[in-house]
Amino acid sequence: MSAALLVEDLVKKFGTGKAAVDGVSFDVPAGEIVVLLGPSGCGKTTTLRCVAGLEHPTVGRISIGGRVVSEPQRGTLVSPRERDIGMVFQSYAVWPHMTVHQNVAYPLKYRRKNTSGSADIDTKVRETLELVGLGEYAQRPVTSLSGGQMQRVALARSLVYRPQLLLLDEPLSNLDSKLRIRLRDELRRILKMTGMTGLYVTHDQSEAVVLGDRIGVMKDGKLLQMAPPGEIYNRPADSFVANFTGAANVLKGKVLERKGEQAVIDLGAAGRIEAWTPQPLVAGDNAHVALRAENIRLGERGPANSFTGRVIERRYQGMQTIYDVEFGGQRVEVLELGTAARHNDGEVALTLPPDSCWAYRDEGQATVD
Amino acid sequence: MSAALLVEDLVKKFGTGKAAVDGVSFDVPAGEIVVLLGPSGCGKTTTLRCVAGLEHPTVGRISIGGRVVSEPQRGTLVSPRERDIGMVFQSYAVWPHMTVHQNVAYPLKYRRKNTSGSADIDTKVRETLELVGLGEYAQRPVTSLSGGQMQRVALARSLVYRPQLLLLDEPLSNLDSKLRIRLRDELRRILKMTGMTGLYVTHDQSEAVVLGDRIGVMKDGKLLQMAPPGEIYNRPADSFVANFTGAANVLKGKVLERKGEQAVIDLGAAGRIEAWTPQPLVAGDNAHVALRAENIRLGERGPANSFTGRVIERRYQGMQTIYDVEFGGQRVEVLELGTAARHNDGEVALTLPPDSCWAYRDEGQATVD
Amino acid sequence: QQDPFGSKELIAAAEKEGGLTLYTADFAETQQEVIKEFNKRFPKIKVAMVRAPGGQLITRIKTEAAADKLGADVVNHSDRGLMLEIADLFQDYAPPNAADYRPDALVSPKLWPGVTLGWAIAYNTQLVKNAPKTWMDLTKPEYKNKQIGQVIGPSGGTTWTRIMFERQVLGEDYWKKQAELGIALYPSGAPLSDALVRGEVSIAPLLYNIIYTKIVEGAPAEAIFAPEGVPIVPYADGVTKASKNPNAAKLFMNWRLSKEGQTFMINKLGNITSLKEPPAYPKGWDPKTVKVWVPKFDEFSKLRNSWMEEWNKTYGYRQ
Amino acid sequence: MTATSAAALPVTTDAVPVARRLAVPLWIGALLVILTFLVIYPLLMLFFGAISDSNPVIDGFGKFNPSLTHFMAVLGNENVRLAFFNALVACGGGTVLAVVIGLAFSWIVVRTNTPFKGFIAGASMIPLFVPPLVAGVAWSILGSPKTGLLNTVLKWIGVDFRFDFYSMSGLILVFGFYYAPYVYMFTASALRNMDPSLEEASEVSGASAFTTLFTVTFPLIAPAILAGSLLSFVVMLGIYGIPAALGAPANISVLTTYIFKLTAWSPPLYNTAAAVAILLMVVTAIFVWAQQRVLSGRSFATVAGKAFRPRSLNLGPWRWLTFGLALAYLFIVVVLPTIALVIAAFRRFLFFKDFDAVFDTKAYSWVHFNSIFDNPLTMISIWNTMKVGVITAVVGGVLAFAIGYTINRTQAPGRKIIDLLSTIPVAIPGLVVGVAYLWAWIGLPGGLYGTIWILALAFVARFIPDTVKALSTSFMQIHRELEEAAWICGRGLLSTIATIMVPLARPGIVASMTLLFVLSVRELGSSLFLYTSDTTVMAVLLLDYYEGGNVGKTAAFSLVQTVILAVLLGITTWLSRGAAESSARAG
Ligand SMILES: Nc1ncnc2c1ncn2[C@@H]1O[C@H](COP(=O)(O)OP(=O)(O)OP(=O)(O)O)[C@@H](O)[C@H]1O
Ligand SMILES: Nc1ncnc2c1ncn2[C@@H]1O[C@H](COP(=O)(O)OP(=O)(O)OP(=O)(O)O)[C@@H](O)[C@H]1O
Ligand SMILES: [Mg+2]
Ligand SMILES: [Mg+2]
Repeated sequence: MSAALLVEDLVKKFGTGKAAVDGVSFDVPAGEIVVLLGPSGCGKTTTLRCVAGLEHPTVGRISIGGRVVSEPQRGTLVSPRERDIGMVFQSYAVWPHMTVHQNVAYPLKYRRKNTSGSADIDTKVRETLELVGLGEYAQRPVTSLSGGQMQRVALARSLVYRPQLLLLDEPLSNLDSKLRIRLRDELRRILKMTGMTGLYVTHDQSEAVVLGDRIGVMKDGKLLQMAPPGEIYNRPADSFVANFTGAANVLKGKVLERKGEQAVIDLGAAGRIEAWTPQPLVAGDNAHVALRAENIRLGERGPANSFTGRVIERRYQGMQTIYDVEFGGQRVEVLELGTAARHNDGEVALTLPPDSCWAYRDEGQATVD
Repeated sequence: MSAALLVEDLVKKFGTGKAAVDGVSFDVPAGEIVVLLGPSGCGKTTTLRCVAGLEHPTVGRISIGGRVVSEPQRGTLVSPRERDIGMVFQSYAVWPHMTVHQNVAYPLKYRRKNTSGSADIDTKVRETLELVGLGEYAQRPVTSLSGGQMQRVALARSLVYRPQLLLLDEPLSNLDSKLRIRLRDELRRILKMTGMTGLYVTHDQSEAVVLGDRIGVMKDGKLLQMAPPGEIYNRPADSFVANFTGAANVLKGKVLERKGEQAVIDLGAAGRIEAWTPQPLVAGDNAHVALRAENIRLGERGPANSFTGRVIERRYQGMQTIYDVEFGGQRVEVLELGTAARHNDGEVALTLPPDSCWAYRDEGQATVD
Repeated sequence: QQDPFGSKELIAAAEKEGGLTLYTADFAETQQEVIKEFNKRFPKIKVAMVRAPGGQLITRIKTEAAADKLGADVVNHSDRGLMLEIADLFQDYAPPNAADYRPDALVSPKLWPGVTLGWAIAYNTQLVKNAPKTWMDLTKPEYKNKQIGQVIGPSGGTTWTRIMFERQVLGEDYWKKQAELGIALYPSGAPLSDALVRGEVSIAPLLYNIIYTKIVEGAPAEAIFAPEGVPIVPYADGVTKASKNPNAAKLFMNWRLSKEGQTFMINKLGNITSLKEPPAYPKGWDPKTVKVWVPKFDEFSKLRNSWMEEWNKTYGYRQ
Repeated sequence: MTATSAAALPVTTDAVPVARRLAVPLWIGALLVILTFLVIYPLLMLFFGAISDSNPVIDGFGKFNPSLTHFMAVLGNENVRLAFFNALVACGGGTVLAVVIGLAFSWIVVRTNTPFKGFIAGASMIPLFVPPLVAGVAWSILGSPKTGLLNTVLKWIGVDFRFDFYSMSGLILVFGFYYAPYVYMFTASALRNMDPSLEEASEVSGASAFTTLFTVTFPLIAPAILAGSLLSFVVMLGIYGIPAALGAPANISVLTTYIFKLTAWSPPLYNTAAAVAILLMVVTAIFVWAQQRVLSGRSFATVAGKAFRPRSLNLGPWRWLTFGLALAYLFIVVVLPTIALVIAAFRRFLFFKDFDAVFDTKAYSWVHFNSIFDNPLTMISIWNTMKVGVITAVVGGVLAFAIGYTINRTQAPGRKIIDLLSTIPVAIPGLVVGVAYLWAWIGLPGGLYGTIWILALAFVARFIPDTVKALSTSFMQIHRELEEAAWICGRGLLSTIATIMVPLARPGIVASMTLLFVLSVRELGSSLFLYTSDTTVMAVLLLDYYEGGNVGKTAAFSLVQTVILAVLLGITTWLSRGAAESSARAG
């Protein structure tokens, strides 16, 4: 029922410009969910649409369940309706002139393979609507539903015929944050329950982390890193990935020495810091150290990377507080949970655990828009 | 330069239906930023548009800087252009047929009071564009800008003539999360720098908390509570506010006794819990206790409200981990910060600090969509 | 001796007025020719023209007159019945050669036959091998299947004159015999003449002036005057009371009704004339054999409705 | 200005200036007065005419004695019923064909990668500019069963089949061909505004392109299809030229030709014609009402909140087929009739013994053109037509802008009535409008009657529905907040319109003014009663040539008219290109 997806060296050029997708390769084993994450315009949607067959790749091979569905070099191109995929569009694309039931029954009626009777169709539609929690809404016109309910109709419509592969293009980006959080959890539950293979596109890292078994980070049409969420967060392959996944603090310095994947970096007035590095740095290189605001321990003095700083500003953010802390001319943001602030302005101890500090060669592109 | 806003008993009915805004009163002292927060369709935009004069209120009085601009009972209605306000629209509403400079210069050219020369206009426009970081883009057609840049043009346009009052209608809702966070911080900085009075509408609580000096939570056209963010979070006036601002955990029980604002509630098998209550509960009432996932201390045994539970599920979310914990038949979500999980499945101690537990009368409307 | 077109004073006054407006139901182009010829003699008098189909022209005149805004100095209209109804709008007028005109061509002393048309039988020379020679030939079976085209009866006074002639002169059953052949019906003479030239129909009774100009230009058509008689249609033209240029209007009428004017129309436009002694004859008109037929005016009005209904029925024309 | 606590401040109340409070009622009042003058008053005249025996101008209202005889006569007359039935069949069939062609075109242009789409889109609007009488004449030259050029060709190549456009099917074909652009206008913009992912969702669900078209695309743009087909149906109902040229030879009369007959017979039966016209209006009203019933309660708003990318279907080699189809259509509606007109205009006589005669060069000459330009009225009429066209375009454009803005952009009370009043004239056939205006305006003091202005005003009234509808669509594309932003910036309504709305709506404004100009150049029916010797227009002269039985001159004059229109259209397209480019940036 679920099938593996294999994408090899995918390239898609529109007109004569830069390639929108530029040599992307990855695979999604059957039953796994892979999330493509990246800033606006990086080619996520284009990749997904190539997999769906809605866009024709320029170069590269796409196979679903072992069958090559697209290989322009050989002229192979299977049309979307023969790829046996489901797709949930960013705009939902539920048909406003039909009821919920009609929307969900549509694929069953018009698919060639399922020549099931109408009683059978009814049963399947009912089951699927129950699955997404819309059992009672079958006869409603879709236009009378809320955004979240429409999203579930779109999901039901793509699930009802049990496609091999489900593609989702930022299905939650139009919703408010509460609804978004609820639906994202539900989505993973349903996907895992039906055991479907999923490819999910988003630019929201919290969504990616919750939904994906693996996350692929894209930039400018290239896939930078694809790994399980923990690895993406704890061992980002380069500074873009680190920064895009939320390592907001950057400390500039010079490499002093390097042992294995461990490097010691001189931060000037602040002293030395130990950091992990995925790149072959050598002593004397300019480097910057990225680290996440929530990994800094305030008021703690650990065995390594321990400093004394000053709280410059406190920003209260409801369920968390952000401190701007200065130490030795470096300035970092620190995030602490809870609805009441625990540290006052003034001197404070802080520890930057070496495991969560990552050093990269300074290429002058530390920030992401 | 900045003026206080006073809204008294504002009612706005469209056609014959339910009132979209239903008796809202609040004030915004000069220089303060007030955020209206609430779910979709609760009347935020309508309130804002009444203040701007784009919608004519049915009943109520609105004064800006002490001058009544709208009082339908007396037939007073000052047109938008004479209210001396600035407004940033959800859709930006920058004029596509003009350049950045022309967009920003527009209000200066046609305002009656500023009959300044064109050199003066140029200076002002340049200053304002610098302020929003678009100094180099002055001669570009606005249509060639990115979404975030357009938003800043819209902001510059409403700032350039230093209006008494700035109105902002979900100006960030179309942006991706990284850009949104950056612009929201910048917005507050600019507002505070120029010392303007601001009224900001959103349905995103994190935006509300960061931007607002005070937050007003709306529901169904009514203003439920207006208070500084800390108070909204720590002392929500009712269960809707608690829930909407993120108190995801609800424990059902019965009131045993009440002393002052403190109540003791029987949670059945789990035992008793102490909670703060803003409502006059009496012993025997059905109550539910709302509390935020991030306020529960896992692995700690505090002086009060201390329980022993079992971790049922762990969900890793990048910079935080969510635990589903069960104790005495009740199930709560607990949020813990950091990129690595600290507790394993199995027995665990947990403390629910009485200060962060709020008890409300059970009216059967615990969840919000 | 008096000028054939009017006294010196009249001409001087007319030239001082310098222009007039003609309302006509005739073809615009034909009247343009007349005006051009008139201007050869009186170049200082500009003639403006408003042309509309007969019924619409009458409505316009009536409405304009009621609103006191009648713009016409001279009206030129083919339907004597309709013109008689509004004779009040016209001033007393008679041309210098009034006595030369047939009295039966006048319905009112104010209205004069400035134009007189006659019915001929036209045929396409490329399509008709055996050309018709008489009105009765138009009932011959060899012309069946819509080879013959006709203008519908209710189209106006001119056609009514023809079908009245057909019934009174050619026999009570003439219509029936002809209708049985299968006739192509046309709303008015002009499209019918065009259809004849294009070959849509081969034979058609047509006002001679419609087909005459085409024949002159070389169209594959010919027209004959039948020996049983030529129904003629005298127009009813008059000078309006509201005329702002009464002298120019009278001079224009005088010239049209003069021998010179009538001769021009006969020779160049294919008209007939209502003068007792025609100054000229159209081509193919043998004054010895061809008889002019003028309807009796009282019958013209009285019989019209009932006969028309019968005609409609006979020819299957749905009104 | 700085305030410490708002609540503590003393309250100062400004009174709103009286002038401003009265502005809205005054504005609405002014529009209502204009529309009453342009629409209601002439219609009342018509209505009085229909229910009485008197001409309201000649007899005055004093003699007005109401009687339903005309209505009874009309309703009881089986010929009226036949004409009515014919009209329904011809216009119904024509509408169906127009919908098929219009839909196909909008699909080809909006959704496929057919080559030269821009050219196809532009060229397919040409039929809109062809006067119906010219179309009718051209098709009678082409498709007459006996002498039609098409049939001559068929005979020459030895095919037995003969076209017969003098028939109901001929009428339907020509109607369908010439009014497809109306459907196209509506459906193309609806398609463009539809989120293509709705279609993609269907394809991913496994439906074929064909199924998708019929289960998703067309149902979704149903309101546009309905609106377009209704408009084309109503317009066809009011067309005289085509049924006059093609229906009359086959003795097929429709309501308009019937009305024309009533007014052309002697004596003319205007009161009966008015009654038939009212009948026509009732029919139209019923259709409009039915359309609104069908659409009410159904929401077709496509759900998308974000902007979407246009999608164009890659047809592969099939795109040459769609291109071929488009060319075939253009050949049929543009090239063939033009050939027919050119041949007719340059040939002395339109008689062809056989196909070879077509190439007999001796038969060709400039005589028709010479005699046209010999006629002093020709230049006068061209000049007058240009004047009337410009006045109509400007006055009508401004009025339509005012009405469209009021209807679409304000909450002013009375805007519903204005909407209704500005829609009514669509249902009145031109011939009847002419009489109504003659009756209504001739009695007015002042020198209106007999000037160019009365023609222009009649055209403005007659075409206000088309223009308002065309402008409304471009208003709807401009986001409300763009305007509100300008108000907030301190500008009044009028200057906001001048600096924001007009620049942004410029392509739409230019297009509707062009439309007005073209429509007024080709308008015949209402001119016939209102022109005077000094104010002859081209359409009247064209009818003179046609009624004079001179196909050659008619064709020659049509060509002259077409060339003038083409040149002017070229200029406006060139002018509006800049506008289109700036609006493309706006998109
Ligand atoms: N149909 C098209 N024609 C031309 N360029 C295109 C087209 N579709 C996408 N592009 C370009 O390809 C690049 C990648 O676009 P894509 O839609 O895949 O981005 P994305 O990662 O989905 O971004 P977002 O998060 O904004 O949706 C962009 O630069 C875009 O402008
Ligand atoms: N012009 C209008 N006519 C009729 N009803 C309206 C109009 N504008 C708003 N409403 C109704 O008033 C209510 C409040 O609308 P409003 O736009 O103020 O909500 P909101 O809080 O801004 O919601 P959102 O977060 O979705 O923008 C809604 O139920 C809406 O349907
Ligand atoms: Mg995308
Ligand atoms: Mg809103």
